[in-house]
Amino acid sequence: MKKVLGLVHQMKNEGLLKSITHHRCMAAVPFGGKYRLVDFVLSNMVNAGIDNIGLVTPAGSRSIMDHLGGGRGWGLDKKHGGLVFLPSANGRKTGRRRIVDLRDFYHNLDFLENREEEELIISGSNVVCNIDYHKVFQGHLDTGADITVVCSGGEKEGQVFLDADEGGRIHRLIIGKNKKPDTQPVVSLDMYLLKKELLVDILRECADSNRWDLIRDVLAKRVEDLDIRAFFYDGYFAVINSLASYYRCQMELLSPQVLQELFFANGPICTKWKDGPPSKYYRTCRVSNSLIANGCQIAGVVENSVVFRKVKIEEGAIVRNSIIMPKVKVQAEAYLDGVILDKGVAVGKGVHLKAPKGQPVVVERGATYFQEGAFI
Amino acid sequence: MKKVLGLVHQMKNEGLLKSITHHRCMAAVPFGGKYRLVDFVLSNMVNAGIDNIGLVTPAGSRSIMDHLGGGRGWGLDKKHGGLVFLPSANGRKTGRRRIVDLRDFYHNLDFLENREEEELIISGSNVVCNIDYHKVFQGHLDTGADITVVCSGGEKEGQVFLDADEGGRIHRLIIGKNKKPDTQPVVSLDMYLLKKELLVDILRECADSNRWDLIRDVLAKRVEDLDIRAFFYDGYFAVINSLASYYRCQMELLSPQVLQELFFANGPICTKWKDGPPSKYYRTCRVSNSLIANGCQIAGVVENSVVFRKVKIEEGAIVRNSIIMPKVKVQAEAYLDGVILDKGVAVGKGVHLKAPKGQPVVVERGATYFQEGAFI
Amino acid sequence: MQKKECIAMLLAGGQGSRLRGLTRNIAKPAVPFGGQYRIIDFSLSNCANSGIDTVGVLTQYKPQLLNKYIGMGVNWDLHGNGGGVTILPPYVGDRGGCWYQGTAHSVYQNIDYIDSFEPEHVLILSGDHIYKMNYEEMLVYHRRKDADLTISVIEVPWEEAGRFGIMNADGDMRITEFEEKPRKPKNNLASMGIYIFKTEVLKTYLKKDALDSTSNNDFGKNVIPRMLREGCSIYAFPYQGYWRDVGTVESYWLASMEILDDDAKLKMFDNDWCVYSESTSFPPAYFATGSYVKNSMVAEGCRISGEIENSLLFSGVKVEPGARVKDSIIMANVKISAGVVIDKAIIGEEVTVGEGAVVGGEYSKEYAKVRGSREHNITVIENNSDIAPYSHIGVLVMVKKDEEQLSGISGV
Amino acid sequence: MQKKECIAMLLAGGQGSRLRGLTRNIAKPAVPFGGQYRIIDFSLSNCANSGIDTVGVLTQYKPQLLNKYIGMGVNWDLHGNGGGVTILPPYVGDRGGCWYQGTAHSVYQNIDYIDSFEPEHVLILSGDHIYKMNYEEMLVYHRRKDADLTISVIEVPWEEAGRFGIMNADGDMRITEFEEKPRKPKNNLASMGIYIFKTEVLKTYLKKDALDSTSNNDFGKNVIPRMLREGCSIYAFPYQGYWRDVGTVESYWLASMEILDDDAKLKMFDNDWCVYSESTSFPPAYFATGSYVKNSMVAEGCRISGEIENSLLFSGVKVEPGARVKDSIIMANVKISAGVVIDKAIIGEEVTVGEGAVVGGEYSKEYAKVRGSREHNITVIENNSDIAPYSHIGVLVMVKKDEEQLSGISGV
Repeated sequence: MKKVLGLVHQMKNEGLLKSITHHRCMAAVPFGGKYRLVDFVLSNMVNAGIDNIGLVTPAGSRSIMDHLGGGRGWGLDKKHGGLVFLPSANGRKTGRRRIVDLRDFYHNLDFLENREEEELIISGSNVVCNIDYHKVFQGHLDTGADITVVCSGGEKEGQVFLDADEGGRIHRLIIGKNKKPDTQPVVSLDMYLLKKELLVDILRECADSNRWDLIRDVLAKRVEDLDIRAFFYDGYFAVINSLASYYRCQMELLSPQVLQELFFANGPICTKWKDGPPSKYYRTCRVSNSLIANGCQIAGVVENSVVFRKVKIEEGAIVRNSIIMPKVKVQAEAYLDGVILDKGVAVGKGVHLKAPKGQPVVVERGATYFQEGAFI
Repeated sequence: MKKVLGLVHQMKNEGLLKSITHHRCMAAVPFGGKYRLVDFVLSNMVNAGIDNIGLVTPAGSRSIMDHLGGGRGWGLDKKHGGLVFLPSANGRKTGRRRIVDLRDFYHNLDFLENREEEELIISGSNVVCNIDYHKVFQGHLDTGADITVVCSGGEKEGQVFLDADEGGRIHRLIIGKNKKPDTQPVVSLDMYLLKKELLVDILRECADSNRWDLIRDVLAKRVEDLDIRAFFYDGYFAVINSLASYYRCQMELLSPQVLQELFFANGPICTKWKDGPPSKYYRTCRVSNSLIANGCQIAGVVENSVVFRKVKIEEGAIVRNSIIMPKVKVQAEAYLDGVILDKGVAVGKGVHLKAPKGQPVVVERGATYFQEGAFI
Repeated sequence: MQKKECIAMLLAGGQGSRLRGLTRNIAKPAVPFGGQYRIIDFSLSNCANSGIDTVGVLTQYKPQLLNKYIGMGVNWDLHGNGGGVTILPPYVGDRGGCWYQGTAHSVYQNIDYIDSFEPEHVLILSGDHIYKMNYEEMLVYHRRKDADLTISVIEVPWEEAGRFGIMNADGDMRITEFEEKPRKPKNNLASMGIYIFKTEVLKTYLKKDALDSTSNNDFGKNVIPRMLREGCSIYAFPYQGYWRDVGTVESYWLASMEILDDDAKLKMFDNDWCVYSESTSFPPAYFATGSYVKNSMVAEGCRISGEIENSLLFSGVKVEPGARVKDSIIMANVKISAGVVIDKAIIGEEVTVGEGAVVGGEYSKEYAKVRGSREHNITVIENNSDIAPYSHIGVLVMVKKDEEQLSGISGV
Repeated sequence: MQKKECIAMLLAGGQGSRLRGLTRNIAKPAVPFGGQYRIIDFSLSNCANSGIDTVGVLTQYKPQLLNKYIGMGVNWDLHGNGGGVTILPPYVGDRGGCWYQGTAHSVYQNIDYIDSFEPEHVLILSGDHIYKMNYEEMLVYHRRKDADLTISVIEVPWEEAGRFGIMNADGDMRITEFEEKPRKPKNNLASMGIYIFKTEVLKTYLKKDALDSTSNNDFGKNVIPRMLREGCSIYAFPYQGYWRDVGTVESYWLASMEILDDDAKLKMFDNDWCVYSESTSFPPAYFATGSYVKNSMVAEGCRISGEIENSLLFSGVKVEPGARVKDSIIMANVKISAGVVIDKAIIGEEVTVGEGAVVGGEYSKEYAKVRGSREHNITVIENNSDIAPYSHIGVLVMVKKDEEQLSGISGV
């Protein structure tokens, strides 16, 4: 796998996850108690021996560069290769959001051309899974396809669905909702394998036609002319493209089976290391069906929740069905249910925050609630 | 010096150095055979023990991030602190170019507020010198000034000139050419020391007034109200703000005294390490008054020139008064005089490139010249 | 090399045999502590936080893990341009190999290393104490006193003073007498084994000591008494904070349990003085429905379905349903199967405890009251052991790696 | 630890006493070579470029510089998640300390390290050869042959074959006989000291060897002959490229001079197989007006005002006006004062040569013709020496660091 270059693209996504993505790109969205979304794709690549990775980086996103730094957490702090930030093209926005915006790659054409790798894996930065790219790549080579699209047959939410024949050849790409409710939907995991040469050709054609979406403008139109094949992945995955999927997928992590499959079965999911002690559980705490990162001080009740680093939950406070990001403080007698608290939120004594079931409410970074009584 | 935060600002500068800055920000401009301009300010800071540095990074500049990576070359690859890329504010450009654009700092106000350091050194990224910030900082503390501006009394080109009294108190800032030809000009080195608190206050005022230039809108107007003092630096320096100063300053490096002062007297000037052998000098070479980096193969004549890494100069070729950036190939019998060849330029056999004296000509990145005969 | 004002020499060669099975395959400074750390993390983090960026680590006993762990000091931000951490093992020179004979001898063998930085002062540290200390304050004190040697001291209970090196000092804190483990201590100011020497003085006395064939080449026993006899100016630097020597299983267990106190003196959640450690790649800790956790610290990667009380769990520990862990220290990647009972035990890394096994016992609720006593009856299970289902491992029985399966052994 | 297919054990403990003053303070693998590198850079870069990311480096003789230099392997990109470079010095275990007795013994002492990665194969390397080799190709060959052991071999001139371990192989390259330094070699295929073992076979024979009290615990003398006797399948892997053992001053000097040949076989400017080295922070080399340089390699940080011919200059060397350097190797940070003549000499790091001094002599234009002979008359000046102005240092006189100033010594 030494000769494969990894490329990570990013959706233009302001507001897709409400205030969570107001000041972060999708790749930098906190996830699963200690990760950011991009950790999954980077770890999958590194675990397969891909140690040259270009990551499309939107302008003005300090959070992603802070997180990735020199790539040390992933063993990508190399003298040669390693992690390269590819500035995204800052052209005019067109009406329709591109699914895979090829302008960003075209903007970095010199980088692509200078790399010696001949094969590419392109992946989105918002897919949560632990996939063995060795296998995927082998499958790609075995079929001899021009382009392999990783997909899954699950009942999952997604953005692009595929019609593939028995040999795996894809004949149609459907964007948006799956339109054939009678058949089992096949959803794209937004991962593509192809030769660098082919991508460069495609980019040049896009530049001529000024149409830049890999899905709409290239794959969907060239299903006959190119040999595009599906690789079926049968492990756990989630594509995070809405607040609902963001919340639901983190609740899914609370299943021991999902936890096992995502973190303990294949290679490790790496992230930026932050020093700090293990979490302290006080005599007054009660913890159930929850994930809790290091550095927390838990004296209250935590149920069905994901708790990030350095969170403090005081005695008598109750946290249920919630996602609590780093450095949140929850004072005594507070009651939280179904909320997503962004980094550094402070919840005062006795404050109640309860969201309607199935409709998580986001509290934006640094907000403070100190008046007692119910909210929402 | 542990409690000083370094901030590096950047001019909006497209085209200031002609094609050299078309695809690079000023900080990433190659300089002195193996450096980029930003290496000087970063090394000066690191040599003074400042290991938390925020660097304003214009959108879309891959070269500066490639160069700096995780900061390893400067020992800035720290778990805590180290080098942080601050995205520049991408607002509307106003008519007049700001000298120190405070909008970029305001855009990163949360970063400033979260850092624990109380003191700041702000520096431009285009000043070439080897200054002992320990001394400057001590001077700043001794005078008790609100703001200290580093300056020099030399006959140098510059952008901002100062009127200071005998005590060093600055009473006037003059922008553009020095307007009192009868007096010795005092030129600003674009380095400022002040308390973080004061900068934050200034930023908030700027936000109110929507005037964002530290020099024009703040220092020049508040010389009476703030105690602004000059710190006189008497070593070698150059401010690179035009093609002329870019060329001239590199020719100045060919003076053994300047070389000694800049690279061997105070702390080291660090840069990104690139592996490669020492340069090979063939039997047919002749080298005189030149700086030559590692990895070159020199078989021709090199005089009064600065030669970057991995340059190949064939037998019979003559290079004079030129700046040759990395990976340039100069074939046999070629003749170069007074030119600046950007990265990867190829000069064919027998090609002549000669610029009028004092008016260096830039050949842009990757260009190739293969027709024989004179040029320019 | 750039000149440094002060560099540190960290003595990390000790075998720590009183830690029993805990040091079977690793040096004492590499023993895990506090749910996340190794003992040496505390000294190295102190260096980093005190601005001392050049540390020579003297290793000798089973250094493999330590060598790998310390690397270039990246974990503690002790790298960068110049300085950093350098491992200094015994070596073969022109006249053959020479093992380190004593603390002073190990430093003597590495005078070249010290000279390469031309420091004015040298800080000598042990790698086996748990504390947070700003060495810079001690250095300022040392310079102000213009001392040849400054020794950091701490008040210990009078009844324990006989176990330490005890200082007698005048009103200015100048040391007039140094007694190593005195029978009748005149004082309760004990040496913490932290010294700052003027480099020239250190070199002079290391050379004198090396020439003295009757010497044990030990700082406390030989070098410091000689310096006192010959009139060097030696000052005591009184230290007030938390400091523990975790040299025995009992003191190791007690210091671990102290961390769990609500008013613990070792501030683990102190952001200003971070203790650095090696990164791991585990997900957050998972607590299943029906799990139970009280007064414990649990690191990332743990998956808890059973009950945890008054215990420290390192990363990656799995506790299956119905298992109970009390007053214990469980090191990384231990698997505790269903129905197991663990009571007052220290379980080494990678141990598997089979279903229904019972390890330890004799739980004393009031451990604080018997502090200092040697009667703690703590069961130690060595790294990588495999405890058979339904076996009973009692106190003071160590399970060794070689005996692959043990069963039915009751407490001794 | 993650499981690895193949890890490397790099033997870097050699004293290299035939390199005279060059190894006075450092192990042989740490000796500078090629204007920019240390000898060990070649083996470590080969590992990195061959995709072998886990390397244990066995040190013993004067390892301080090596320990510092290797660190975590960052210089060679040999770090990252899992694996990396680990220094493995001799150590003290439960039964006291044990120095490495021979090449095989040093690996035997570190079987635990090997086991921790569960590799299928172990690559054994020396740290003191100059070559570029893709170990992956050798591993593929080893696997295809399903060999217990594969030995990399190179053709040497018949007249030199008696200095090497010589292989006699059948048509399939299976080795039938191994003779260590035979008087009458039947063959000119010499062992390069590069072995790939199946891990289980290696462990079996290391244990047998350790139990044999008559053994010197050496791979070439003991382990491999025993394996042959007992019928193991051992194959020769023929290597065609450039390979030099730089074990003597003469071979070191010759290999250095070979780099300067216009058609040098060691491709220094090969971008695909980079030899990595430690970073320095020097500006580019500066050549003053009036300087002269011919057929030489000059590293960054040099400031040349004099004349340089057929020489290798490491970084930071200063050559003042009127000085002449010919057929010599000048290591880092040497200062050559005005009017000095240096001829066929190796000048150690940080040496200062005073004004007008003459070092070396007896220049033979046709060095290539006398290759292999021991009559090269190369003058070696040890690191950190100080050569007095106007002194004459002749061939084979070594200047030692302790004798601070020498003057007026004429050639011997």
